[in-house]
Amino acid sequence: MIKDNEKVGAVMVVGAGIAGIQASLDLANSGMKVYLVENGISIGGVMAQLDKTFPTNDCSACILSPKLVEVGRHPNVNIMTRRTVETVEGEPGKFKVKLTSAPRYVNLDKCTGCGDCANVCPITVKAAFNGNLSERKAIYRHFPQAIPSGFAIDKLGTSPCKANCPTHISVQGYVALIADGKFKEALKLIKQDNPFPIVCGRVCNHPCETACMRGKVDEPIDIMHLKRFVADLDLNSDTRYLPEKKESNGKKVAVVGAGPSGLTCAYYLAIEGYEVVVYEALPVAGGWMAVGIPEYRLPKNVLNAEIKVIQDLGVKIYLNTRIGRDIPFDKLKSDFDAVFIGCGTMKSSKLNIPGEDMQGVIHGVDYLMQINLGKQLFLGDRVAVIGGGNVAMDAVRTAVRTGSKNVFILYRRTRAEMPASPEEIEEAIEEGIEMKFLVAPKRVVGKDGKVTGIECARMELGEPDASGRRRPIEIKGSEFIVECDAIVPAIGQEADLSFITKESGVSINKWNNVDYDKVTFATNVPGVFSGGDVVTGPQTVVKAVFSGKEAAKSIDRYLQGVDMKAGREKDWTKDLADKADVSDVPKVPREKYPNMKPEERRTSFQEVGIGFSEAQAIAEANRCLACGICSECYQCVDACIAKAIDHEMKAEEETIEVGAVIAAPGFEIFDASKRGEYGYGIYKNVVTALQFERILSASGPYFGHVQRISDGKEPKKIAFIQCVGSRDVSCGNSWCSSVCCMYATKEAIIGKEHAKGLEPTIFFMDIRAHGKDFDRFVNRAKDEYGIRYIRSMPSSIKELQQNNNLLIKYTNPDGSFTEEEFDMVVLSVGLMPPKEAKKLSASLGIELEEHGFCKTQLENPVKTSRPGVFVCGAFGGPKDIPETVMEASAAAACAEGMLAGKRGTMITPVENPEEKDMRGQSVRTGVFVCHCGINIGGVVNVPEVRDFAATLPTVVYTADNLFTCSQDTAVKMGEVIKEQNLTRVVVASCSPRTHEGLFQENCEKAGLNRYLFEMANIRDQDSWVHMHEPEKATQKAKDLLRMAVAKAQYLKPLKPGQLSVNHQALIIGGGLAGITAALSLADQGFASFVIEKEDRLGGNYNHLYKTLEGLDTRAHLKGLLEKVYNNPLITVVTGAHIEKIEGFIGNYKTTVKNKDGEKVFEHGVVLVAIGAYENEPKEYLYKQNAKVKTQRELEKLIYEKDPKLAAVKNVVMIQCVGSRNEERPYCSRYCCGEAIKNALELKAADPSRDITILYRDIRTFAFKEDYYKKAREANIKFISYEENRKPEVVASGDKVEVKVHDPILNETVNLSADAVVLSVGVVPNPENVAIGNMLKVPTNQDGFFLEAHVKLRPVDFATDGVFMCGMSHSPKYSDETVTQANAAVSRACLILTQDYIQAEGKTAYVNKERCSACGLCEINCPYSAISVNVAEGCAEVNAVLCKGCGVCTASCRMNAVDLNGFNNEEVLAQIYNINEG
Amino acid sequence: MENIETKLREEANRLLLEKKVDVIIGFEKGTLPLTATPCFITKPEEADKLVWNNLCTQNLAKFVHDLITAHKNSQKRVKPEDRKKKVIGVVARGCTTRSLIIHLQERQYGRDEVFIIGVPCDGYVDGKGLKVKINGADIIEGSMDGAQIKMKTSDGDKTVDFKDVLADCCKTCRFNNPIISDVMIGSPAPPMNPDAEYDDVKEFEAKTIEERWAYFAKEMEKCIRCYACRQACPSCYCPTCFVEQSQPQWVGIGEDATDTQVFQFMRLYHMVGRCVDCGSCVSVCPMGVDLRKFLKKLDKDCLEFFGNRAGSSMEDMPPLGKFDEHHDKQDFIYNP
Amino acid sequence: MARRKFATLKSFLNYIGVEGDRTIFTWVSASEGDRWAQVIKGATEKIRALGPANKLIKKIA
Amino acid sequence: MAENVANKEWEPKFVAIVCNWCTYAGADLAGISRIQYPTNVRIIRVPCTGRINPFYIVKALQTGADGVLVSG
Repeated sequence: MIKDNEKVGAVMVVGAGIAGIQASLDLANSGMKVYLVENGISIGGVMAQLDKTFPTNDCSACILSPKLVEVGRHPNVNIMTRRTVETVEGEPGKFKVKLTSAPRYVNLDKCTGCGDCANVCPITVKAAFNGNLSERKAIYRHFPQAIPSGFAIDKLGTSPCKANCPTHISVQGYVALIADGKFKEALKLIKQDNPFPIVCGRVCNHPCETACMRGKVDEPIDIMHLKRFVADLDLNSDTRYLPEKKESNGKKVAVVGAGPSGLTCAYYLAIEGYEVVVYEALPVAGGWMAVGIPEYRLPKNVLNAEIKVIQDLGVKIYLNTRIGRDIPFDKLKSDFDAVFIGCGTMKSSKLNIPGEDMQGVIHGVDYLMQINLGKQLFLGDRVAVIGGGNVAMDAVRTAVRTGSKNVFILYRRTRAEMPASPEEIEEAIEEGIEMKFLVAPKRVVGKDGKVTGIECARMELGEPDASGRRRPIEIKGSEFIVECDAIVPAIGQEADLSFITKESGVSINKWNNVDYDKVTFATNVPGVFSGGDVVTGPQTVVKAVFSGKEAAKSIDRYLQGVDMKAGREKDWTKDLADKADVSDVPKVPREKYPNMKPEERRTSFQEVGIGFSEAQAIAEANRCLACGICSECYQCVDACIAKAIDHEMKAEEETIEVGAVIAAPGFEIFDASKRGEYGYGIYKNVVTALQFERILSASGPYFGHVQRISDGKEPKKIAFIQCVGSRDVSCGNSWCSSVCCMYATKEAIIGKEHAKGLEPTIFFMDIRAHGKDFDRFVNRAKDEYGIRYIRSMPSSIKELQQNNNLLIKYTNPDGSFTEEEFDMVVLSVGLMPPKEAKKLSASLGIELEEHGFCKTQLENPVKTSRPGVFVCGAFGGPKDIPETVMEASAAAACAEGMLAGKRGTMITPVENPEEKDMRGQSVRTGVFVCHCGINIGGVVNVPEVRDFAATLPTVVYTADNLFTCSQDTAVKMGEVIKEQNLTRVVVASCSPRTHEGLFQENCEKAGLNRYLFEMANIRDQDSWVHMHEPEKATQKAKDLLRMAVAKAQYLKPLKPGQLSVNHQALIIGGGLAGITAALSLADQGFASFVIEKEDRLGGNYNHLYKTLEGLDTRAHLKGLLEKVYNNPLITVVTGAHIEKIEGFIGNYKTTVKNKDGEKVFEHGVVLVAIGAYENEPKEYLYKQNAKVKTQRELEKLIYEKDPKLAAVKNVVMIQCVGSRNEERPYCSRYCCGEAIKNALELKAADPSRDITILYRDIRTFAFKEDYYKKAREANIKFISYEENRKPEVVASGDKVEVKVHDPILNETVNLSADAVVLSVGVVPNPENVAIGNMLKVPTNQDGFFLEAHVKLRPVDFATDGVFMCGMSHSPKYSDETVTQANAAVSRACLILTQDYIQAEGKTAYVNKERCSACGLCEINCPYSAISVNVAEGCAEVNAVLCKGCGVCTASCRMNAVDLNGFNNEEVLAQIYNINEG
Repeated sequence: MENIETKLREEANRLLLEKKVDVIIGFEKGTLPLTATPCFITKPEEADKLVWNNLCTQNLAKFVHDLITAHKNSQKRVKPEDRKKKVIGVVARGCTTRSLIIHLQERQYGRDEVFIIGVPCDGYVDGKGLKVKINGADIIEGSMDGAQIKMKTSDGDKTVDFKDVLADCCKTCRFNNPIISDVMIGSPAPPMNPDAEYDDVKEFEAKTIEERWAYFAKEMEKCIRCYACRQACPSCYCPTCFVEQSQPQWVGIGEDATDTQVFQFMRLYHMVGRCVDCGSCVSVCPMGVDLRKFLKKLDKDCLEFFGNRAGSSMEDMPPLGKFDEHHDKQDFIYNP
Repeated sequence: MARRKFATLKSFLNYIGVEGDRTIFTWVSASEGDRWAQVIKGATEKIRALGPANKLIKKIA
Repeated sequence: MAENVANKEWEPKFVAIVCNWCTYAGADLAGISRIQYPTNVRIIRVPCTGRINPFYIVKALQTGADGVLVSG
């Protein structure tokens, strides 16, 4: 056990849906530090996706947003997105939680949420937030009001093309940009990593294509030629891309060799501001690219054009200058700050066979060089080229073009092992070149010193060698002679390093290569670097480019004095985006790359490749699978003026200490494609309910227009199919998902409101409208909206081909079938355990129950199997929002109860300087106009607006800022306020809804009262919505600013009122709710007074013996009562009556009377837990015939083991007695479960009993469904009846007879019964109204108390300081009562933990002289915050209760009430200033 | 009528004798011929002064409010436990009781602070109308004789039919009998012609918008901002009228025509659900501004939109103090 | 309550001759950015159709 | 300035008095979604439509607004 003083006053909440948010707010607002950990990129969960909420049809976003904002701005809540819990170690009170984070790639401190990045992102993916019905970019946020409001980038890893490219160009990036038509951007992206796109677009060995994932589907993307396409576009354009050069830094670098590595090195160094000189021995620049690669593959003019760009950057190239011969190497070293050696391997390797010096043997390198330098060379008719690399191919194809008739290749391995690129080989064969494989030269045969042939031996392939290729082994005695006129050996090249002097100290290895560092390309001599073929031996252009680029980085670092190696090693084979399943990707053939015809090629050195057309390039680029999601094209980096994007972010690990953990990971929706008969995923117009929710949403894919997926037409007939993935053992989901009946009803209603002609039909098994006001909602759906409900489950759906309509087949009550056509089908998919449930449970060390949800305790449903770890929301079982919110508060209460002693120890108090004295000060206004990067400045002429501001009255200071919200501007603003002695601050920028608080804090920190601040919204409501009308937008910005400045003059410094708080609670009612609350409060350290009307505590719970789930409630109650009576913090008053309640939040005085006389209690809050009563039925012979009992009476007989029961064989139970009728149109929620509980118990005691339950809908929601199933399996019969066809009970001798219409038999059946048991339902406490009047809180039309908000504030009243729990709120099960009681405590603690209650600043106030006490304000105030003081003859505002809505002010004809922050003078000042002058 | 007056005097005498009321507000004969003026009677013997006839014009509810407000203000300096209650008796016809109901709804005083002596009403004489009928002659002496008014004037003897000089508001009065009362004098008066109450408004509504504006502007041009209408109106009881407020100043006090328009418009608008069509404002207006044309429109809208008639039932809430989602008209809401 | 006030105000303004379309009452929820744009488009057109306001306007000296 | 305005075609200008929680948020959303609309409106933010004194509307008209939009 952790001692109290060692506990940690912090709680981790895992999952940031509404449950996590509510728990966090409750905790943080009562002094706990909260870490809100979320897997995704923003908070809000599924609720953020919903359009409306039942049964009030409130807009989900509207009610959720304020909570999002509150938690987002809360100083004690640390929102941690993209985090996963790995382990939880330690004990309750002190856990160590290990988290891993996935990078977001966007710095949230800098991101302003402007969305410029998404605009330029070329990668489009399906938006899961919109049910995949719309698209989003790879950089995204789920919805505009998301918290955190910043963007995030999705990456699945490095795309294989990029990883495999030696220069690591963002290949996917430029392919995506090409697909997007952004050719210039694509070229720029390529040139970031490779200055030779013209070359590499033609002659690269393109390992990117080898790695391309598309290759697994059909053929890889033709990446090389796409590169050529953009490179050629640039080549032919009037203004070629020239990278921006940094200012000269005065340092000089020499480069030896104008090949690809040297020129690349020069290119990047020139960009960095170095003076670079390249020395080249040959008369041309380009190295092997110029003298090795033949014209028909790489025309000289395009190569030179590419090199010209490098020269244009200021790089000087000296040709015909051989280092060693013309300039000594050591002079270079002394004349320059650094030297790069990139001289390549320009010497041919020898065959080392006899006769190699004969005339007619010309080595490939020399041959190609001579031809490329313009020499006319004819080798004869028969030419043997030896080797299988690209040089061999180039040589052989060159020989063809110079007129040789019979040209062939001799290669010692097979075609599969040839290192030349496949298309080279292919093209050579097309040109008629013969390839002789598995032959090796032995000896040159000649006559008179001239070649006549070559003797070869045949080879076979043996074991693989170091290169991975199978080693050729000579077949003994297989020698033969091939006749030829010339032999071109092309088997390798080496470097000529004679210029490197010994004195230089540069180390040369045994392969005659320069020794180098593989990361930095530095040699052993400081300041000397080397790369390209000279260090690796002959390789490809791209590899040379890479080395040149890396060397340039090193040289820069070396010359800047920075560590050359730091952070540069990267394993590109790790974290590859190559794991996706591509089996479903449709095949699209690769665009055919246009070449010259082979017959024309043979005689020409003209370039073979013609190049893609634009249409072809775009089509080819569109084949890209975007396997990494983000293509790393870095367009976002360029677009982001705030510099928020960082593609280098890495996954991290962290450990956090907390006292408790709350798991709120929510749920997963059922994958509807698992119910194949409904055709989801195949039939276009079959959608899930969540998709339909998005369709209905104004911010959804269709902006709220109800339409079909197939053709965008508005549907007429729409079918909802219930229980898809719920109550369905065939897919392993036995449970009821609890919410689908209601959400389907809601969606049907809203759908009909959006599309008037809609005809919704709901196919269901039972309508489960078991929540508060739910039945009324369903009745309205039927009666007012005409929504059709059919009690039948469709067996199949067929799609009609011509119109994509759906044919539904379903059974009628009589067993016959109906087929009906619908335009659209919505599947009411069930709630599943979250996907990560198993992993999470292992991480948290908690158990799951049999269905895979979190296992919870029967006594307290927010407790898991591990002490200190709590659960709330749908993770503990499918449930609706209010239950989720209650559980969230309850979990918070339980966590707080454990850590009460550490409350307030980890939070950060805000300290502000003393406010400056404003008395006698004239109004001095400072105006700050924001550019918001280009968001405002790109449309509105910000300097003009700023200058305009200076002309306005009272304005003494103006400024414009790039980002007014940035930290540096905040500091500046504070300084200006002090220096300029400002008394008002006006910011013209974005929305006060998101930024007012931030700027107000700036003011406060500078000693200016926060209410002397005003904003003009010139972004969200100006520049963003008038992007094409800059002049008018500027004019509007001026108007808005003038209005804001005018209003600011009248602002008053406000001091929100404070009110001391009494830390005790009054609990009215001592039932299960009341005593649970009292104990929970005591855990938190707060005293309470439990006022019970009866002589004993326990209320309805006294009558319960067992719950459906098997909890022994007698023992539970006994245990609770013992604790209550032994707790010194709890005062119980029984047999008591409340005489009067005076006061309000924080300070109540309540007079209680019982037999001992009158007592007065002082307390800060009130918890109303006065329960409800069992309905006493007047029907069905109750109290007239002894055989007719209530369930409660039956339960007593069962558990008291009454002997009379033995004779009871035939039992009929009747549900909904006194519920769901005209008088009480609500469901009593627990009767179905109770009836099944008792039926199962009777059946277990005596299986021969015949039990029938007559019901209207069986409402065994969530896991209670299992008991319903068990009951049916136990042969308990269920017969449904309609409200207008109720059963009849008649006495018949010593039995009673029940007559009921059986809809399946379609006839009335007579059931003879030894006992008729009535499920009588709940009636509200008749005292509710009286108690409500004392507390000024309302009841609903059924007589239960009315909460502040049915969804999100289920235990609060609109009047602060009063809470409710238990059945005074609505009928509920006992475990739900426990949760609600804990929830009420959590809410009450928000007040009890405070020493003072801080009122809102912007509250109403009364000008007494003007008030006539007419009371209109009092009637209108929704918060009971204003009332008429009759003695004083005027209204008074209770500033603590006032929420500043201002309804009172406008209802006052006398203008006696006014509103701080929006008073009449302030608003009129704005109105008067809409026009100039 | 004589009979009612006798009974009224007896009742007033009794109420004062039994100290059921501290004062009775009624009418006495005016100093000018053919007039009656409000009077305050505190002694039983003064009860004989009371008259009740077709010359009783003003809405006495105004005086009830004034008296109670004055009393309450005087009590403000007294300790709460020593404060005295004052009961005011008032002679009230239909429209007066409607105003009293509005006061009660608006919690201006308790029901136990006012004793309502209900009287039937068959309308009152429109003084200005009478003057027109006799071509502006000065009345030297006059009396009611059944349905006729007989006068000696500066222009000789004249007789005018009462129905010809009945005030406009009375002609179409729907509530010419008290709605609530503590004692009722006399039997209910026969109905007037309420079916025609909105004829005028409907006719005006049918005009073009420019005609309507021209009429409004013309009527408002007459207004000299003497505020007599406000002083006479029982619903105008604000301690400080908005025209006299500063910080902010709602309406300019200069000569500007639009300021007058705005003043009148807002004062009229304050009568939504609160105008009982007693005609007091019209009768006191020295310039003869056609206020009723506009007030009746508010009355009509209030009925059509919310089903409410001002002060017609004690059970009603002030119509602007609530909202009925299911029955209120919504068609004024714009849907793009 | 607010709705009742606006309903009567609009009607009364129209009655005295200030065109009903100069006072427009509507609702837009937090998730209805598009509706807001539609409202402004519609309102602008309605008001444009009426021409410049010329009644009740105080001339500033 | 005045001349310029006079030369241009007349553009109506109207005031919108809107509720902070619903319409103002909706108007922000229009901005975030870059939905374009005419520039003729000037928004005044109040906490709730219940706060809008009918007098404001009349004063706006008197001030010269071509119209007044109230949105909750």
